[in-house]
Amino acid sequence: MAELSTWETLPVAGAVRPGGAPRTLTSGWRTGEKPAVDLSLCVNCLLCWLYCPDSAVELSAETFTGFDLDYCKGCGICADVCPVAAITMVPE
Amino acid sequence: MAELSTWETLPVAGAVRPGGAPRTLTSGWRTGEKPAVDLSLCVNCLLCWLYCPDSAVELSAETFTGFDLDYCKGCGICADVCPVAAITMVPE
Amino acid sequence: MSRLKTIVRNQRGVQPLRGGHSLCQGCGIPMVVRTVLSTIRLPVVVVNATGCLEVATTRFPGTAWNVPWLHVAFENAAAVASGVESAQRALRRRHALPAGQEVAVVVFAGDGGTYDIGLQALSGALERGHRFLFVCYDNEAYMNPGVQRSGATPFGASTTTSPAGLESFGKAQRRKDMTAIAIAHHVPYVAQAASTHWHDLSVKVERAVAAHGPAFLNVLTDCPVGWGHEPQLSRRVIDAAVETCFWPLYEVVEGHYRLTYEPQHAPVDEWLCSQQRFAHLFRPENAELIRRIQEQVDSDWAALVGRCDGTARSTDP
Amino acid sequence: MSRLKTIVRNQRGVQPLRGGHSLCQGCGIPMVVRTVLSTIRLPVVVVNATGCLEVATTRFPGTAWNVPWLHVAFENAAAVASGVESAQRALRRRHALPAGQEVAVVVFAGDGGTYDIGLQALSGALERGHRFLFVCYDNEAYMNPGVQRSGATPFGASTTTSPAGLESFGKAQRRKDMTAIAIAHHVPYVAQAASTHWHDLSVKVERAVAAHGPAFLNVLTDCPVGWGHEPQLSRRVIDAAVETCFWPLYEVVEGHYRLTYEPQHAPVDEWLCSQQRFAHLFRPENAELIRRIQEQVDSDWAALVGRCDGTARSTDP
Amino acid sequence: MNGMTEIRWHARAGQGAKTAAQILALALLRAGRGVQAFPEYGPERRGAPLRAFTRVADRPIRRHDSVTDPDVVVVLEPSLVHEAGVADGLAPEGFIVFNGEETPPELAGVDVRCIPAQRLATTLGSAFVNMVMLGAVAAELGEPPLADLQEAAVETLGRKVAADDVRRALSEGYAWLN
Amino acid sequence: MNGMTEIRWHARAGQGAKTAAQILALALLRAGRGVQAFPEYGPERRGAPLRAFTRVADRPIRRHDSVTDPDVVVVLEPSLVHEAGVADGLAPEGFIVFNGEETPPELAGVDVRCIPAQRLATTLGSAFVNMVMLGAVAAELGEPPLADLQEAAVETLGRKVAADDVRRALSEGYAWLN
Amino acid sequence: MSDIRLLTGGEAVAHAMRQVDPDVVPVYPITPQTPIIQTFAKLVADGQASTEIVNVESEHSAMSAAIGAALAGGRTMTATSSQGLALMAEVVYIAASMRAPIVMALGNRALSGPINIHCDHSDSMLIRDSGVVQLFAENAQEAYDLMVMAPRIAEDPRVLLPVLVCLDGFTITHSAEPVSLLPDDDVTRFVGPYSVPNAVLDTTSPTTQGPFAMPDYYFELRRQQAAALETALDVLEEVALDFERLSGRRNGAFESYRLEDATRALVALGSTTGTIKDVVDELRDEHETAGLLKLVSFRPFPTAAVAAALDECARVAVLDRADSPGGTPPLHAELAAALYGSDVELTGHVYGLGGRDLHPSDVRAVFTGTPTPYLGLRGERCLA
Amino acid sequence: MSDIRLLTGGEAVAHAMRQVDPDVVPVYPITPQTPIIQTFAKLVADGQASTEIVNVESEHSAMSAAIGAALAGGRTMTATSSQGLALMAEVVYIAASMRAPIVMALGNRALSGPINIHCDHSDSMLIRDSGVVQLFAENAQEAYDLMVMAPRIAEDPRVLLPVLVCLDGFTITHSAEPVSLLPDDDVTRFVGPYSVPNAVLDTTSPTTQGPFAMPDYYFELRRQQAAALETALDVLEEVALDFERLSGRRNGAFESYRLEDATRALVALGSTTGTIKDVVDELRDEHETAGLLKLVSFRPFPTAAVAAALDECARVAVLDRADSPGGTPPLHAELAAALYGSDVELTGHVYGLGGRDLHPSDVRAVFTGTPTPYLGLRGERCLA
Ligand SMILES: Cc1ncc(C[n+]2csc(CCOP(=O)(O)OP(=O)(O)O)c2C)c(N)n1
Ligand SMILES: Cc1ncc(C[n+]2csc(CCOP(=O)(O)OP(=O)(O)O)c2C)c(N)n1
Ligand code: SF4
Ligand code: SF4
Ligand code: SF4
Ligand code: SF4
Ligand code: SF4
Ligand code: SF4
Ligand SMILES: [Mg+2]
Ligand SMILES: [Mg+2]
Repeated sequence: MAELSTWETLPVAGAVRPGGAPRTLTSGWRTGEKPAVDLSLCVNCLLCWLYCPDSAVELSAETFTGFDLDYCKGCGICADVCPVAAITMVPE
Repeated sequence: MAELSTWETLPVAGAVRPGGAPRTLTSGWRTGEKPAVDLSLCVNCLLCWLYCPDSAVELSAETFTGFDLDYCKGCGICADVCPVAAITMVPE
Repeated sequence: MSRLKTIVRNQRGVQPLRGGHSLCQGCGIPMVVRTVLSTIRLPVVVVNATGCLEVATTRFPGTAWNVPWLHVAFENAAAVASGVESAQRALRRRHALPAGQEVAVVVFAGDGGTYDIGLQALSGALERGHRFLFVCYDNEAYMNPGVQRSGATPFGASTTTSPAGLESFGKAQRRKDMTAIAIAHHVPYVAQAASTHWHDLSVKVERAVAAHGPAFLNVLTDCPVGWGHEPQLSRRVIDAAVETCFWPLYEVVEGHYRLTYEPQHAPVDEWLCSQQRFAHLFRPENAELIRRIQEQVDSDWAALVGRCDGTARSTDP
Repeated sequence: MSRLKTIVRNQRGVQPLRGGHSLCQGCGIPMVVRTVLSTIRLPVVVVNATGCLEVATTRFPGTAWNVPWLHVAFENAAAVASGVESAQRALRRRHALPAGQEVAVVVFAGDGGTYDIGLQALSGALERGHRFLFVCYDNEAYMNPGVQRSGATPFGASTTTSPAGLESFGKAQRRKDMTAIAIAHHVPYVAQAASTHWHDLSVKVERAVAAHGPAFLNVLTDCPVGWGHEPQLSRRVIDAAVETCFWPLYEVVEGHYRLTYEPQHAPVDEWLCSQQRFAHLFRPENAELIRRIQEQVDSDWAALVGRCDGTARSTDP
Repeated sequence: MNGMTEIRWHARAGQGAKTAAQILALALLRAGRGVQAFPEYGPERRGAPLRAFTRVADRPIRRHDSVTDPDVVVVLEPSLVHEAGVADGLAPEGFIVFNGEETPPELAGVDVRCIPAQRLATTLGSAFVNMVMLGAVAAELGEPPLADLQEAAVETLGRKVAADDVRRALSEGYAWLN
Repeated sequence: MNGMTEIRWHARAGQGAKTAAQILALALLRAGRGVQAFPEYGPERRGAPLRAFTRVADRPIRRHDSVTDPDVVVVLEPSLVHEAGVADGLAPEGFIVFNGEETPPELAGVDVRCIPAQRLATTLGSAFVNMVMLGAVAAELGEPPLADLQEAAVETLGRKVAADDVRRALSEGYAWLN
Repeated sequence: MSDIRLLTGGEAVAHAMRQVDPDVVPVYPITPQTPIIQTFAKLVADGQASTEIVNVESEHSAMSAAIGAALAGGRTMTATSSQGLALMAEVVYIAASMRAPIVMALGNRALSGPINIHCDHSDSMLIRDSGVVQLFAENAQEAYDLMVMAPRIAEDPRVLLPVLVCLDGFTITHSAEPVSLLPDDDVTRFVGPYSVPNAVLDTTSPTTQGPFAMPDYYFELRRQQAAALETALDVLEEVALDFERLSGRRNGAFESYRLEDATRALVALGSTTGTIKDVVDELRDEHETAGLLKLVSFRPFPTAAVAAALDECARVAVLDRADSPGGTPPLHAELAAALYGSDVELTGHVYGLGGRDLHPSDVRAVFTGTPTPYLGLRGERCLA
Repeated sequence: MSDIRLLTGGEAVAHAMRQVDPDVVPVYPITPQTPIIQTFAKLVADGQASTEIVNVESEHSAMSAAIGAALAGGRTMTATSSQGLALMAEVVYIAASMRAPIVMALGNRALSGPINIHCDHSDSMLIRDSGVVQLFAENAQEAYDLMVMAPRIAEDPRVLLPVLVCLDGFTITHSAEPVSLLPDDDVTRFVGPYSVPNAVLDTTSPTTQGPFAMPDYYFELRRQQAAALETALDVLEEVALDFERLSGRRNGAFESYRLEDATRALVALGSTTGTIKDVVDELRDEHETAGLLKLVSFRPFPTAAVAAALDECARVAVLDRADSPGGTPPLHAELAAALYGSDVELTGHVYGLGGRDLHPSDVRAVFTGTPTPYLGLRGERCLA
């Protein structure tokens, strides 16, 4: 564990500031499939964004733009809730 | 505390059997007055018995007979609840 | 035969709780204990939460109890009873108990041991459906350690931790509605009773013990010391709580509400003025508070009546 | 502007709970967290009880939280929130806080941390009247330690501590009615909601935060792992709970009941058959159990409707 | 222990023995003595026998053990002679200040100073039996001066009671045994 | 340590690495070896990377520390080569049994024995990728005999699964690397 | 005809429970105790045991219900870990003082905070003054053995105290190891029928249990309880002897591993002692006179015997898997008291908090080097 | 111009609280802590302090709310006793690990069972591994002084830990003694403003507090916490010095009473040390070289300084007001570790459980006779 820090250098009580905190990629959790969108169909209802358990639906301002596949775990919920079937789960 | 028993002789876990257990007299708690009954008035409703906080109303079978002044604390409840005012609080 | 005679007969010459204890002169608790235990025909095991009743009746090496009595701590009476009841079920199933011998498991706990620190253990036991009777003797404060505020303490009452003072009018919150909380557990029997309405209480105990599952009784019980009234006035003070609708007497059987006594709807002052803990409310500047209390009582009563089937069928003689 | 757009706007480009956490694929909790926190316009402080949400989002030295977040233990979230809220009140009174700065204190706890081990702290906080929002994400079992039975687990469900087996059909007791228990505390706002009925949930959050006192939200939230369903089916499973009347959506504002959604009264099988934990109920010998479940749902629904003013005014779009 | 006087008060919970013990200590503290006052606690309730203690010394008091052989015993409640063993451990030179007309048989052979505090209070139309007794105790001890005692008492009992009644009760007791 | 073989399994929670590690241990126990099998636990959930371990020795195993330099590493989930550092601490003579057609670039220079377990399982119409891998591992270790392994597997997996599928998956893997 | 299986420590404990088949098991789930209660719940659901499982709403209630059941007259077992033990601590003391012979398995786990699910002994140490018996297992086999022995110790009329069987979280609870199970009948016969002196359900001879004790009696009642715990040491050895007759395995208050002529010895509890044994053997092969005192019974602490076993050693190092910040760690403190006045050079070392690993190399360094007060702490290497 | 009053220890503590005027006081009543909170509640009700009192529903919630309030950014105090401390034990550990600078008064009372309301130190000792600072008062004056000093120690950026001020139940909480109060302004200035490094209510810089720590970090976080407690020893002395400047009274980690040339010394905590001082003086008058080490800071334990102060003594007797059945009583164990390897003859004695009295004669016997392990136990007289 040599790369991890020693006790003198840890924040008091282990209080973590989100800014500097490490984030683990969870793309590897996907079990073979990932979401893909056909933007031409998307009506920007944002339901996929609301339901995504991994905050992996990306917006610019209030517009759906796609998926952050670094964190998407491939659950398929977005595809299931999309009212216009703009999202499909496709093999990796 | 010489008269009290030593640890070797105490019941396991201090479990007490009512039979042998000491009972403290509480007559001294009375503050000047004690209950007195006029049995000629008593209709044996047994309310005094039911309400007495110190189980100091004596019955024989189901008939009121009087007070156990060893434990009566002189609260006056029996006198208050007696429907026929057969009980009065009198000076000691 | 009159119910009271039956009660006397039930206890076969042995008072479950005998004299010689150190509860205060005129304490309201023993009459509840007597009415409850002597109504029950089965042999009983009593589980007692820490509080006045427990502390004042069992100073080692003495005891005032003639029935099996168990005290573990303040907050866990319902859990202890769950254990006793489960052991009984297991032993019966394994025929390790004298055939047919049924024992009624009865818990006595104060409002502190029921509304506050004992609520979770009680709620869990109700959810699991143990067959036992939980009796809360509700004297509306932590009396044993010196009259501190509890969840049961009424709005405006002065206690040692919610004292009336230059900048305080006593407890600022309304009392927790423990009976309603028990009802929300959908157990077979829940009732609200009062210590001096002994007949009503006794009938409720009978129904509670007959219930197939947990039963909860919330019994308003006076504390002359903590409430500030003369010891002999127990009955009048408790009656005032009932007649003013501050403390309605009702029961809920398998979800059906029923008033068991139709009160006189006396103004709430009659209840408040009977006790020192409310004395400060009668200062002119606090008139508003009494009005608020009356309003609360009225709306609570209306809500309760709204849930009741039909009108009160009194269980008082 | 659509409520969902408002929600997006509220969070000002920062997800309160970001990706990179280790909640399971398809976990139902995050959508509840997002809907609740992004509906609230005020800055928030989150108090989290031990459970899946807490454990899986804050492995040191990482964190998935972009808002102030506090975890102390499993059973005391409401007590911790009481402390935060009281400090806020004290500091404001002493002008030690930036004028006008209001912070919304929001608790997230699972059913275990709400119905069972967390009930007492919650009840006490409700009685004291702290101004905070307690959100129970109710996934009907202790999921984090491995799907054990909780007070919220429905009758007949198989869990690792109430397993279906040769001599067991799963949990033998009906679920604790936590929403009813909260209502019995007579707090300003109590509501029952469901994770995927986001609009209804969001409206309720708004009302809860506006309430002058404690607010409680009981949100049915699926757990694909513990319930045994495919992760992408969250919405269909939760919808089944709602449409079968197993989980009515309603609110109680200052004592007034209101249905917020009129379900289709689908047969309860539709809810049961969607999850592995109920699979054993569909064995022929267990048909009777399903009938009992249907009966319970019907009578609970009738009782609830009986308390509601008027009919459902849907808060769904 | 070096010029220490130990006083034990016998009464029933509610009769004001604890207060009396404290008032005495306060007055003596003001007079520059080392003092300590404490009651003995049990589960007992209003009406139960209770004991309180006052320690006085010519320097600060450090010991924190209970009082076992008092120099003075004060009996506020006469009926306690039947139950409480009021003379237990009384020091050789010690004496008892007793609320009553004359020495009860139980205390025969003990140095008892009687004062009919109940009667005196009643005639004063006052409830402060404990103050009458306190006055008497001060007189017996030879300290503190009545005035100091009255000041300490009024201060301790606070606004809720009529200061004059308190003063009168104290001086009545003080006078009786002076 | 005296004839001890340490095996580390890499997979995702839910892929059956823990079970495979245990079945191997059980079969070897039956063959009279000292064994130990344990997973590594975190807050991670279904889909997260997970490691499990099997220890085998010629006498009872007493040590309870973690496995740091395995003699054999088994990679059930190919995608883990990107994240999990599957070759970390691999013993000098050690090798990796890898679920895949050929050695991934990340493992260049390491002794990797590839087996297309996924494909084999699919062609078998079986879900038991972990059993195919387990068979291969046994073949590589030279113990336990296939039959013992099959018995242990069927016993461990219990009634809920089709015994024959299990047996076939194991022998498929066993055959592949024999 | 002993039946050897590959079981995790948790499963092994659950099978001991199945064989004892207690009347009541009130329990609340917590990692890493869960494998115990889940396995047991499944066994009961399938009719292999007929226990009343009471799924309580908190650990405080688990121990409270256990007291009620045990004193009512039913044999009672339970299990917990870490925060669970901390939450029930108040009632654990009371269980001991009410002399309730409850058997509890403890899957040792570090106390919060920070919250952590892995092993150390801080939970056990929290209740070391409570008056309960605490036995530590080295592996799954010992966990099973001690669970079978526990009711005999707990229920002995000379003892009547709760007995905790402590097994390291994950390292034992979740590790599969070979475990030899006794035949069911042997266990039934070994534990025998259950009885307590004043069964509450026996309403014909009522007792008041859990009374209020003032200064005139409290001290004596506590002394009585302490005496019972001291006696438990003898009872433990008696039961260990009986158990050895049955199983061929001896589990006494402690195990002297190659201590006879040892000049350097380690003292430790739990699963780490297995690792230490391997290192001792290595050192012995290198002609180092190393030894281990594996403590099984932390409460009652076999002070005299431990002192006797160690006082020939030149150097003794105590390994504590729990810290006492600002004070002396628990095991170290006991050894200091036990060896006080001897010539033994004593050092104390805290290791393995929150599941931190202790490798043979670390252990070796303690024997041969100058170990730091905290072993395996990042940045603080043992100077070998 | 100091203001000398006759106050019970409980009242004295309440006045310290009034003068500190904390933001939040979450509290639950229990004898003998009640005089503290009742007096304080009355002071607040009359507007003499402006604290938010939170009348919680249990002690577990009292400490939990205290953590929430203290980390939110409000100065927080509370008080409890006995079962209350036992019930909140789980959260006391967490308060320390979250570095919440909470000040708590503890009216020491024996733990159940049997239930008892009088003094011993079993409650304090239950949490001796929790990482909190524990200071013991000899009398009402010290209870007041320590309560005024406590916030400074707790809130010091080098410490940030809960501080418990322990006062013997009844003996101090309910005994009226002369107490000199500081002027209100002096106290206000002495304690200064409150601050914590990461106030939760500061929503502009969010932090995650109370995270989940696996074996890779837990040990280091615990070590950090232990280091803070060690530092508290220096901070205590600094604050004691400041406080002495203000009050003329010095309350350090321990007091050496006539120890210089002592050949026989006692070590004890709390109100009994007053009684012992009287006996020491008597013995000195009789030319016996007796002395007392009065320990104020049990956690952090001033090991080195205590060893230095005692190592000239021929005989040291430790008086524990708490037992550890089946093991070594807490204070005795600390002394054994501190004096290990010295030539001091050390004996340990348990006394005063559940309010049992310790009279000067008993103390004298410990100095001059052959004392038994349990002092003042009926039937076990000290052989003088
Ligand atoms: C855990 C715990 N906290 C606090 C106490 C102190 N205590 C004993 S009884 C009691 C209050 C009891 O109140 P209630 O239940 O209403 O019974 P009552 O005294 O009114 O009869 C308290 C706070 C305790 N014994 N245990
Ligand atoms: C006092 C205590 N007991 C038990 C545990 C173990 N534990 C952690 S989370 C949890 C259950 C959480 O269930 P729930 O509140 O429903 O949240 P979920 O896991 O479902 O998200 C349990 C039992 C604990 N942390 N603390
Ligand atoms: S598949 Fe699941 S995780 Fe991925 S984006 Fe869609 S909802 Fe989010
Ligand atoms: S759910 Fe479908 S339509 Fe709605 S925003 Fe997502 S992709 Fe577009
Ligand atoms: S209450 Fe009156 S009438 Fe009734 S029994 Fe008593 S004395 Fe007789
Ligand atoms: S006066 Fe009170 S105690 Fe005495 S008999 Fe009447 S009711 Fe009972
Ligand atoms: S304080 Fe009140 S409840 Fe307690 S014994 Fe006295 S009268 Fe009864
Ligand atoms: S176990 Fe269930 S609740 Fe927990 S993270 Fe996984 S899906 Fe979510
Ligand atoms: Mg009460
Ligand atoms: Mg849950």
